[in-house]
Amino acid sequence: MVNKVQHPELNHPKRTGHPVLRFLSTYVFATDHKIIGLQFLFSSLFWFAVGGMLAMAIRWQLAFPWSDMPIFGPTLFASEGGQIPGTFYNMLFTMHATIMIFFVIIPILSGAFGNYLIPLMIGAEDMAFPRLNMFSYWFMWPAFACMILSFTLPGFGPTSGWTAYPTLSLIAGDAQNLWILGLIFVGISSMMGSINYMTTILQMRAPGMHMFRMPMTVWAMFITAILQAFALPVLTAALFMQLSDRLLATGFFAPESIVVNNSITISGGGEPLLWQHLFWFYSHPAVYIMILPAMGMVSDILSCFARKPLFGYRPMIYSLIAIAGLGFVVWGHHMFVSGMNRILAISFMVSTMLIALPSGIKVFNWLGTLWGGRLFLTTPMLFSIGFVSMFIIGGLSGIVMAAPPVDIQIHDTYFIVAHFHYVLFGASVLGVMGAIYYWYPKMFGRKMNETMGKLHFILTFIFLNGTFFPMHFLGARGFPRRYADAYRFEEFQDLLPLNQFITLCAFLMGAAQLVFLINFFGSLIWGPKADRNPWHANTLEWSAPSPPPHGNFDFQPTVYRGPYEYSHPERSVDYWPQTEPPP
Amino acid sequence: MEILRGIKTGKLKTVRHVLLQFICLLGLIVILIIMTGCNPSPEPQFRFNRVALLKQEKNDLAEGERFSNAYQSEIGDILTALYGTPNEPRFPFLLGEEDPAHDVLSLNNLQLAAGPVAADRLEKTAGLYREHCSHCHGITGDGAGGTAASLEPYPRDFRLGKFKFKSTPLRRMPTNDDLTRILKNGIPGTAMPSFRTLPDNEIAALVDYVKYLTIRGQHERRLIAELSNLDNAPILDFKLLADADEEGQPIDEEMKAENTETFEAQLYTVVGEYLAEDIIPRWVDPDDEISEVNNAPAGFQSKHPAHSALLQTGKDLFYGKANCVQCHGETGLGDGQTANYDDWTNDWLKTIGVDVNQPATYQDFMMAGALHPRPIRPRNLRTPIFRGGNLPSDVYRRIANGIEGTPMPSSPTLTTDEIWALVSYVKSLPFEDQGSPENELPVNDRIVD
Amino acid sequence: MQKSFLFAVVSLCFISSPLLSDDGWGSLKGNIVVEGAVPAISKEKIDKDQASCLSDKEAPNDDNLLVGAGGELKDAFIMMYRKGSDPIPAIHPSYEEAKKKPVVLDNQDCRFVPHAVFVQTGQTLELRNSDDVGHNCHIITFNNEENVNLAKKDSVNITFSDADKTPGNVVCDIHKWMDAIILVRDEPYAAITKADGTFEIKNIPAGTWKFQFWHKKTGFMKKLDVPNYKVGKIKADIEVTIKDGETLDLGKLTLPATSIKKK
Amino acid sequence: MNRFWSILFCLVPILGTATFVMAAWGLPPFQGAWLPKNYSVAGETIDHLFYLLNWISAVIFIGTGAVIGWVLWKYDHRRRDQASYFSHNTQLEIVWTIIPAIILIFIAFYQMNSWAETKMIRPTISQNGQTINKPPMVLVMAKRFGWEFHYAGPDGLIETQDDDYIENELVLPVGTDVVLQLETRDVIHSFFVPQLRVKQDIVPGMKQFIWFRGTDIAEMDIACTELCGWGHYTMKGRLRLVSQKDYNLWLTERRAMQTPAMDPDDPETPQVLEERLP
Repeated sequence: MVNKVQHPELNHPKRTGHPVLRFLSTYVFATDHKIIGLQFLFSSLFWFAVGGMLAMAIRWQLAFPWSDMPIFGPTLFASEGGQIPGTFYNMLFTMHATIMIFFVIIPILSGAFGNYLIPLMIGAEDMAFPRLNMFSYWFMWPAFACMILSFTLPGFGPTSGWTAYPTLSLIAGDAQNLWILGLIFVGISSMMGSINYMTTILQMRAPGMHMFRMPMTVWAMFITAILQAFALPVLTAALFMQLSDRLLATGFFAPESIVVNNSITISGGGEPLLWQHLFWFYSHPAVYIMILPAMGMVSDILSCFARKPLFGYRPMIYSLIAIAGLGFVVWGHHMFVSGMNRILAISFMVSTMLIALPSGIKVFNWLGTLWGGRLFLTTPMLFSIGFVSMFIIGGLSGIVMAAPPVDIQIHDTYFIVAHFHYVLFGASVLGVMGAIYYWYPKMFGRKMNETMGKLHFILTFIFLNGTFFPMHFLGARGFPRRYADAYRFEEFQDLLPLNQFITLCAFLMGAAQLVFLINFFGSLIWGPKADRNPWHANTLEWSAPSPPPHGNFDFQPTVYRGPYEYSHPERSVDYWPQTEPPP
Repeated sequence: MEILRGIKTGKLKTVRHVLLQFICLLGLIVILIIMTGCNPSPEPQFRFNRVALLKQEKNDLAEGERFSNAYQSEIGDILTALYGTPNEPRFPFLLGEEDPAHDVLSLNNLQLAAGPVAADRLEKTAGLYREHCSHCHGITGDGAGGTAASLEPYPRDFRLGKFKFKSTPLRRMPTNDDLTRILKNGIPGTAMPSFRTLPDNEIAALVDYVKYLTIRGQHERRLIAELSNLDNAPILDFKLLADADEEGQPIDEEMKAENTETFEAQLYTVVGEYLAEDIIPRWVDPDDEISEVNNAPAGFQSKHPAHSALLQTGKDLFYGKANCVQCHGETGLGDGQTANYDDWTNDWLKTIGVDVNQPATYQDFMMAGALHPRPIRPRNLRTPIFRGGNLPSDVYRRIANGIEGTPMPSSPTLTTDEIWALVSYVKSLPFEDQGSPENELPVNDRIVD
Repeated sequence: MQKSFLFAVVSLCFISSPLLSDDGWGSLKGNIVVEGAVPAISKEKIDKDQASCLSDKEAPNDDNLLVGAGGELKDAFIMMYRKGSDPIPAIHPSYEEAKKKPVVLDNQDCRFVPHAVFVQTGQTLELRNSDDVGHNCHIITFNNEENVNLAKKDSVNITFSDADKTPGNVVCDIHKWMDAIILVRDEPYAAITKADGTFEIKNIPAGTWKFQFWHKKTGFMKKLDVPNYKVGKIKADIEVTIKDGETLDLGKLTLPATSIKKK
Repeated sequence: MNRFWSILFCLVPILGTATFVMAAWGLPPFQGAWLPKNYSVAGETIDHLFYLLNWISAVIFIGTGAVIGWVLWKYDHRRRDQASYFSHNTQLEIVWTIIPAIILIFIAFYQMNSWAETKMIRPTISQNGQTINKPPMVLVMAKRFGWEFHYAGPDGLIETQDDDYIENELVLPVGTDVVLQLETRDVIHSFFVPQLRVKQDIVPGMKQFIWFRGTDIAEMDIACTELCGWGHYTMKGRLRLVSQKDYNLWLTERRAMQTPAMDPDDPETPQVLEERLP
């Protein structure tokens, strides 16, 4: 990367500037997609810390059951000698999952990076509907409020799991209502976001930016937006149904008047499995909502730092589309032993097996991208390779579970926990981290510290495997998830040391995030200034100033080629920005 | 966002300032968390029976008057001296090795059951009660653990010294076997689960601990009931043992002897009369009190047509002499009498001035820790499982002895054969032919579970 | 400290034995009257077995507060007040005979008759049912509990072994409005006021004793005005001296109506 | 530096496979952290499938892991001036689409039999010359928080007057097909016996049937694996697999308890007793 390209903007007409805005309209009631993106980013990082603390508390209980829990214990449960009750443990994992899924991964991928990158990468000034965009962030706040309020209700929050299966969720405490409301707000927010993304991507591309010249990130965001737009209404509807079951005694999800505690709790006439179908009809696509954007971003990062075109650009896009399409018809594999029709399990098994195919193709294509490249192992690159490596593990354990007979043994055990943490933490979070390191210079005009970044990576990578890999063994053994204390079962008593090892790794992994925290906030001030294109990348956002002003580009970008023209043999420099006119 | 503005405008000083503030704030929070979080938790304490105290106040004192707080702490001190704390239980074996209380419970068992949970150790040495029981029954055994309010029926408050399902008659304590059986079988139809999977020694320890909490609770109630006798004097006046009076003058021998006698009398009331004479003897050898279950008549529960006479007798009794229909209802659904309360509720609900229809009249009891009064429902006999056990002998005892603490009466006037006929009929009820003319089953047989 | 007093208990177990009086016997009598406007008496709500329970076609009055035209208070208890360490009074021989006779608590027209009973420990209490419907007789006091099923026209005898400090309740769980009051004592020195508000306790051993006054609607009658005596603020007790062969007439004891609880 | 990262990423498949192998062979410190000993006939097929899938996964895992390691080792930017410029290879892409597809379809078909046997084809008996589904011998009633087991009485049917009821202890004979009927009183529970490879959610309002054939005498835990409230982790039941003889003995004992003591002088008594016992 010795050679420099002449800055292309000199050849383009200047854009008329956007008006300078006051503080409130710049940072609080912002309609600028970049500020909204950063708002999402900071909120998500805050919730990431909260969710992480909850995870630490879960691990504490599993390693040292019922012992005096630090921080929570003495403060909240003084009369019990610091011992947490079973409901509190249920609250911990319910809120951990809810926060991590709905307040961290989805908002940080779609909300933060989707908002920040889509207009920049397609050469637009802003989103198609800036005000709708603003609302999509501000609708997160009622959701935040609901979640925080729910902590203050008896039981310290909702306790029926993030899956909220009736009839347990129907008889759960009042915190469940707030939980449902919170998710409905999140749903509305995502809905607004996804409409915005689809419109922006379809309507506001710069001249020359054909669909097949869009970077993988934009493609992934586009597919994700479609998934959200079509799957989320189902969840929102289901949540409203549950809410009305709870508050209006409608009875969608209870088969007969359920008698709990010897009094009629909720009227009947419904079907608990209906919820499961509706829930997983959203939540399985949600799994892809939580991974596809990361896949897109990782594709871009890999190609950039391998200095090589992305291998199989079109197959990558087709496999994204295939994953999204198949994603709608595989929800039943969460329900093999749920009591649904057992013949139906077979068709879901087949579709699940099929969805492994496009996922596999993506992995092979990433490997093909790396093959024969000229690898610069920067922090974002390491995180991206980590993403691929962890996604392979998560994907393979997915195939094991997709076989219904095997799923009998490992369903609802720690094998599942291991699987989805490999996908969601191992893959998605590593992808997010890579993206943060990669686009940080564009966002803040400064670079993050590479050494600390690498330290952050290696610690996270080692301890993440130390945490989640042994969970496979726990799961094979049948160690059930959501147990506050499985050691009262003779079967699982000898698994305590393994759990303590996992907890140790988890704590260290949590501590490793402090390195990131310091690096992130420290670099805001002390980081070296970054120029427009520090990574010598091709995509459009790198031709805008760092950080881009309101209105993004100081010229009207025109696109002449695809995004992955690295190391073109006919060029003296190893990259060829999309905006650079052909010679 | 402040930070971002700083970066954009290049005002690095402000940014650093903000960041420094941010870091200081973070540090402060961390220090606070460490200070609160790393303090070891305070040791849990037995909760004082404030409901009983309030009841005593309402019954004995003029409106608005309260017993002196000193009473509460003194009773607490006496109980702690005698019974220890949840982490370190003690028991007053007054007569040393020969004390009859040794037949009731053993200190080793108490230690196994008391203390913080030790579930992470494979060989358990403590903490059984808090691991298995205190969620519902509370650390004090007051039936007001964390989940209690959401359970129906409420978990048992041991302190009243009443047990429902036992083989002994009313006002006699349950035998070890009775308590063990409850622990092993659970109480179907309630939240009380079965602890069959625990080893026998742990169950024995829990049984002893339940007795310990019961005796402690009974003793506490006794002491509280004693309060109004005291005219503001301490329950145990240790000043009586002093060698000098308040002004430092030595007390003469005669006076001292008298003082000592008074003190011993006080002590005798507190420990001897209440505990040794009153509470403990009821617990010693309850096996001698087990009420006999007489032989069943031949043909009990047989499907042989010749024996249907027994069922018919039972049915006649049910609707006639045995009064069952009055509470359990025409169809046996338990809907005959639905507005009674059990003794644990009546204990304070019957206080003068309390009206169950006007929550304002018992608000102070709620504040003191009483659970919201809920009517006790007669059993729905249309379900095949009975709380006190499904064996014919279990049902026999329920009918013959009644159920302590509930409106279910004993039936001293029924003969053995009559009771057996009733048992037979009651056990056949859930499976009764629906075409049977007199007792058609309503569609929803789960109204009262 | 704890050890020493436990040791003391061990060493002094079971001290007191009944004291016999050589000084003769006397009586105590009086008349309790309510002063002021008595709360309105409510009708019972008869919601079960109307055929048998509403024999005179009209719901009966609540019988927990029966006050005569001149304020005479029925069913108030006058009972001896002893602390745990006070001596047990001697028992007059006439009571030995009386104790052999059972006390009857009848169920008539779904009412307990009488409304207030006093029974000694060891004495037989005959629970009788004169009605055409079944009842149960559920007795709950601080120290005693009995719950007996009574078929129609049936009767059951029970005895109590433990004395109580205060009267307890008798209820029929089947017919919620049915209630009565029961006092169980070791000594026979207690009385229940009659419809004219009078009471008399005979053959009390001569000496100084404490007596206390109780009514279901007031609890201990702390506001009771006993001429020439000071009523204890907590236990509503007066200290009287009984002299041989004499009847101590307390006269007209007045109770302000305000101290009667509404419920 | 790239070599370091290459080794780090290579460690993933190496350590991953190594720990799996150690766990499967029970080598310390991973002894016991694997599938528990199997006690059911159908469980053998499930285990076999599990191993097969693990082998297939291992091959892909090691293969892809090795490629990552190799790529990092080989294509360091310090050792290369120029990256190769290619964007696709149609033949290769077809190959790596077709081969996984074949493997996945093979897995899909291979496991169908096992699924059908464990969950779809219920054991049958012949009665009056007809083949009918074997009636359940125990009704498992899940509740918060425990297991009720209602044994069929002498009439061989559950939910009749002669049922026997026991909580948290299930005794079953080995060597015969056992059919259980699962129901719940309140919320969703899941009946899970790891050593029998049996799991079934129990949904309110539905009857579920499970069946298995025990292979050896053993004692094992029954766990609930569907969140059912605060005491989810306390739903421990105990399953004892005993020989048919011991089972009959146990059943006789339980049934004897159901019969109260009767007047020995009554001439009808022995006949009645006989009627009660199996």
